[in-house]
Amino acid sequence: MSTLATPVRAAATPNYLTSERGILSWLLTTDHKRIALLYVFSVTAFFFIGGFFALLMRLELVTPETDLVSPHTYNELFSMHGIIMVWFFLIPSIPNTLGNFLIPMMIGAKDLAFPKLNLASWYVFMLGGMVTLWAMFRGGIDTGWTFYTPFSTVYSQTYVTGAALGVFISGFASIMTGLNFIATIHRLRAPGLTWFRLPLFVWSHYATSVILVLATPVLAVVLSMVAVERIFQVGIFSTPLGGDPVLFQHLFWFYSHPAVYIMVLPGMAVVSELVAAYSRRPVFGYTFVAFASIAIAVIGFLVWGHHMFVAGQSVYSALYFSLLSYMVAVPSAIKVFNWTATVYKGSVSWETPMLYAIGFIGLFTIGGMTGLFLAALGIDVHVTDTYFVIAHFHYIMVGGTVMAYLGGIHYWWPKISGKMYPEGLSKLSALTVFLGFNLTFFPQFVLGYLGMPRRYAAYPAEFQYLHILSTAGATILGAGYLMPLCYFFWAWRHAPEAPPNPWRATGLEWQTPSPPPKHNFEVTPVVTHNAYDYEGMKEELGLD
Amino acid sequence: MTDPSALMLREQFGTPEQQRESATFGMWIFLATEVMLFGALFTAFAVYRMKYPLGFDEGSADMNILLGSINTAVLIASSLTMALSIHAVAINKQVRGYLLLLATAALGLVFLTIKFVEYYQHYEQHKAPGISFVSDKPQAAEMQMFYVFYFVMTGFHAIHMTIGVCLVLVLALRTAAGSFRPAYHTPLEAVGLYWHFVDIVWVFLFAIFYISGLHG
Amino acid sequence: MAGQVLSTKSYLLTFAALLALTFTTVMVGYIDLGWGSMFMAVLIATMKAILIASFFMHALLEAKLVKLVIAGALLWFLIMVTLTLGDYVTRAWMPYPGK
Amino acid sequence: MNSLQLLPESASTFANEWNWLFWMLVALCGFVATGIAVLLIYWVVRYHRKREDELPVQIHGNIKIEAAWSLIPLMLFMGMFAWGARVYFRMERPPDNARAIYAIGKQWMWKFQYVTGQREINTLHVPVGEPVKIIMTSQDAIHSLFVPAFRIKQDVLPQRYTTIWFQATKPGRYHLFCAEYCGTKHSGMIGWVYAMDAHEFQLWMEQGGAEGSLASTGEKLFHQFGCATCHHFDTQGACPMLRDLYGRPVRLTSGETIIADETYLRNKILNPRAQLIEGFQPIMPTFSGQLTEEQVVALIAYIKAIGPRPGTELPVSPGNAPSNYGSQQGIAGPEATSISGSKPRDR
Repeated sequence: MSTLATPVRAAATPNYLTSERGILSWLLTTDHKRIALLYVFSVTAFFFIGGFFALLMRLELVTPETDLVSPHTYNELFSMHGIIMVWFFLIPSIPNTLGNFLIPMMIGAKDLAFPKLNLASWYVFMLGGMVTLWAMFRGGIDTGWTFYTPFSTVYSQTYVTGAALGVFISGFASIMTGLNFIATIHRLRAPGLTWFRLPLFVWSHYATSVILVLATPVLAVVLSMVAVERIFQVGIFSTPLGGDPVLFQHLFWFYSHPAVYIMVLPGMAVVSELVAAYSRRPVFGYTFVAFASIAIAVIGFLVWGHHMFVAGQSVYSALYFSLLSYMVAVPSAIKVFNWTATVYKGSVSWETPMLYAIGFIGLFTIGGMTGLFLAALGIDVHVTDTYFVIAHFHYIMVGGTVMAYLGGIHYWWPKISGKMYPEGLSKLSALTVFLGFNLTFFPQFVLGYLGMPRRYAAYPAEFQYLHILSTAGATILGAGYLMPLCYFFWAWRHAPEAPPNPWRATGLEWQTPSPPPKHNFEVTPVVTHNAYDYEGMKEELGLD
Repeated sequence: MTDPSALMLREQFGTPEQQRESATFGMWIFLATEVMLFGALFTAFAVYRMKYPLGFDEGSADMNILLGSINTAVLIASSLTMALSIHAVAINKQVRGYLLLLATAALGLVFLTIKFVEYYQHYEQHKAPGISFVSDKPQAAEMQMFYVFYFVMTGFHAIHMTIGVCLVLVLALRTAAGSFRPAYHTPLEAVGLYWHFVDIVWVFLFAIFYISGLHG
Repeated sequence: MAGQVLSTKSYLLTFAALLALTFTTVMVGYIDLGWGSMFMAVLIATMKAILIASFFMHALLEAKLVKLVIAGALLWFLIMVTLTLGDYVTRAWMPYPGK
Repeated sequence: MNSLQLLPESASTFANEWNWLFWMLVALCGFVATGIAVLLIYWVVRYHRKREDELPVQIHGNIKIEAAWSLIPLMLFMGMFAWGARVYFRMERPPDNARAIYAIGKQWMWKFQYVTGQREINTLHVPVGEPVKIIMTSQDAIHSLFVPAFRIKQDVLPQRYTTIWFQATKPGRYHLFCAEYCGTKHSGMIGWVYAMDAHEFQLWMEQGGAEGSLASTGEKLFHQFGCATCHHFDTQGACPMLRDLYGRPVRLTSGETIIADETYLRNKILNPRAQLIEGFQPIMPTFSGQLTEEQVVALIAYIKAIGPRPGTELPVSPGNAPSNYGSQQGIAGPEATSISGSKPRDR
């Protein structure tokens, strides 16, 4: 692969999909675009596995009693759902698929800085996923995705060590990706592409990478300690030797709170692109949105204790964690306001990705605002560990990240596949997802507010109406997710060919054929425009 | 193009300089993750050390300061040979660089050997929590916690050392094969950074485990 | 960092300084300074770490960007330590069990 | 199927404060969220693309607007923070006169013990109009005591005590949940809180079938386990005096001073040598593994109940007047000649 650059290949321009053939050309590829597609297949598979567990849970919760599955099985279902969705779908979802595909193209590079490391990350990720799945199907896992001690180390009878090992391994994939992105964004930008000409997608991914790199090792340590404690029965976080379970929570949330931003910052990255492209306007307050990403990454590390307001930490540390949590809400608010303002006096088209972006803004606003409730110390005491929290983080992660992921896949689908997607069907699916999502999770806010605790296999009968509503919504949501799966498979072969720039967007990725050639650009681009410079590029884009 | 560094230039880079800077920069980012990895362990250690000063001091008092000091010296010496080997390759003395790399790996192995001798001594003295731990000291439980951290943290370090020795040996072979030149020896520099970092971690482990309870 | 600027001599001097500091820390360790024992041990270790980073790792000669990475890593470690220990230090302030 | 319920019960003094704050936040956030939604949808419709090659007016931003929508939310957030913290601190600080009830969580049940000796499993009877403080510990994994109608929740940890307090305002029967996932039957670790008016509660206490107060159980254990051979109450032996101990600062050999609260007493009983007290040899054996959580609670209740030496003034350490200090009349320590204390005290 280390042949000299050959710019002479332009003639019949095979693209990255056709330049090499055969299964090995995929499994041994170092092309960031192909690795991105490997990741697309993997995370989609994990998404539907995790979603299947969720559906079983929702079915169980139709009745107050445990009649579909036993309480133990229910506990395993929510644990597997959480572990798979968090570490094998949400964290890699946007960065490793869209990020991997687009960052080099957006900065005018031929590939990431370390292509072999990129491929290695996919293998490591798959290894982690396989180990986790093996542990789940061999001995189950019933600790919840949080692995709280001493339950996970002393009382659980399931394959905690195996599942922790799988997550531990997948953590290395995260670190490799983050490291690769940071080095790439710093070192491989095309001539003329200064930091403040970067698309906001790149800024947001840069912030995400910083978190990946600095938070993930702490997860590795804390899971290793859980494994050591479980294997040797020495209580690092449990009691016989004076260990403190609250310390586990500190270290766990030091990773896992920033991990929430690993999940949502890439979603914000996508939405910034979509809003600009479909309003044909630069994102309002570009610098503010860019720095808001960085601020979220930094302040996001200072707030983890808000998961522990009733966990037995000091009231004074609860105080500073609450204060800092409100601080991190400011940059998120800034982003929402700026996206909304971008639409003002724009030229707004209603293509599917834009519908997803609008959905994202609405749902993320609700998710973020309920976060304000949870950050308020007095309010949190009642609603923490209830369905209120579940609804809150699903609004962020499903209403936010998954909507952005779907929007992004639609938006860049012409670039990825060289084909369009069916517009009518995709609008229908976007609408289905939006309605199904709200019907699933809005009742859960009410449930939590009423005091329904989370992780309950059985529940008092007065909560049943709301649970039925939620399950009904979940089936609609499930159908909404299956539709894109089907029509994208169809579109890969049968949809009409896509032009290089179907949306008349400004990014560098649109200035190369669809699908792009192996090295992205036939000639390394020289950047003379700011991001989203519709005015300056109006001739090229044919705008008037 | 006859410049040997150009032959090693990967397609995504424009110039050898860009590639070299990216590689060392990537290594530094990796070291930042390592800081957080060991940082989490140091944080947990700090919490318990603050809660149980007596038990942790007593645990520390039982450490073999002689072996610990020798190991510190060995590791510092290995850092020196590592730095000198890179220097040698940089001034086009590949054979010297090769020998110094072998010396580095050998010192690393000496360190690991001594470390395992110590582990065995702890085991013999029933200071291995989870396997055999006996103590008649009043703070037996807290001492045990001290040893848990001792084994976990030095164990993490020993794993890093093992990886480091393997990397250094591979690089020694590549140096012998003539892969590196003054103009291109980026892998050597990257592994050198890693090696020195592992040394730094040991310096702190030595301080908190061996020195802090020495007076007891 | 542009090329190898440091000489063999500077490496040897660094090595000697590190050995001397190791010897010092052991000697100081034999004195009972109460909480100061741990403090001195970590202080001397920090000095050794600075020597290794500055000379063996050429951190001083690296680009600003690398220095930023180093500073960032240390800052993040401090965040973790400070906010975690903050909990343990302040737990006793409120005189009710478990608060 | 019960009827659809959309408002939670509100049956404690916190519930009102909580409701106020909650609905203020709902109103504020609802207003802003609606504003964003309306503007967004209106603009999306209003500025719908007219022709394919339309180039709209290019607006890049406005620093004043940015400053406004950064600073105004920040100020609102600080207000939310302050209000939330105010409510929280009231929840976290039990009043000095609160009635203490001990709770032990285990997989998968709640055990409650009253100072007066009554015991309950998965039900808790409390008087209306009187502050009640629950001192909790876990026998195994982490649990969390949650009473939605009172808006209170606190994790229950092994090897240490956490407290929670409330003052019920309305007689009735309310859910009691375990809110921290604790294993297979986590959802079965539920029960009821019965809030009763003072008179009924008194009647219930009298029929409660107590076999002597918790402190008197503790006293029996104190003798049974031989504590009395070394711990004298009024004379200093080889072991620390226990009279006047609870709530007082204790100097450790490490130079630290810690307050002798429930967790401290518990640690001293179960793991006495972890922290050595200045001036004493580490001669106390550990009782870890020999005492159940219930027995530890009884011993602590006993140590707390030993009043000051007759005739001395009630000691009050600043900011920390232990509520039950000396409240058990008749407990005077092993040197006292007669022991009673099985009778519940009128409050």
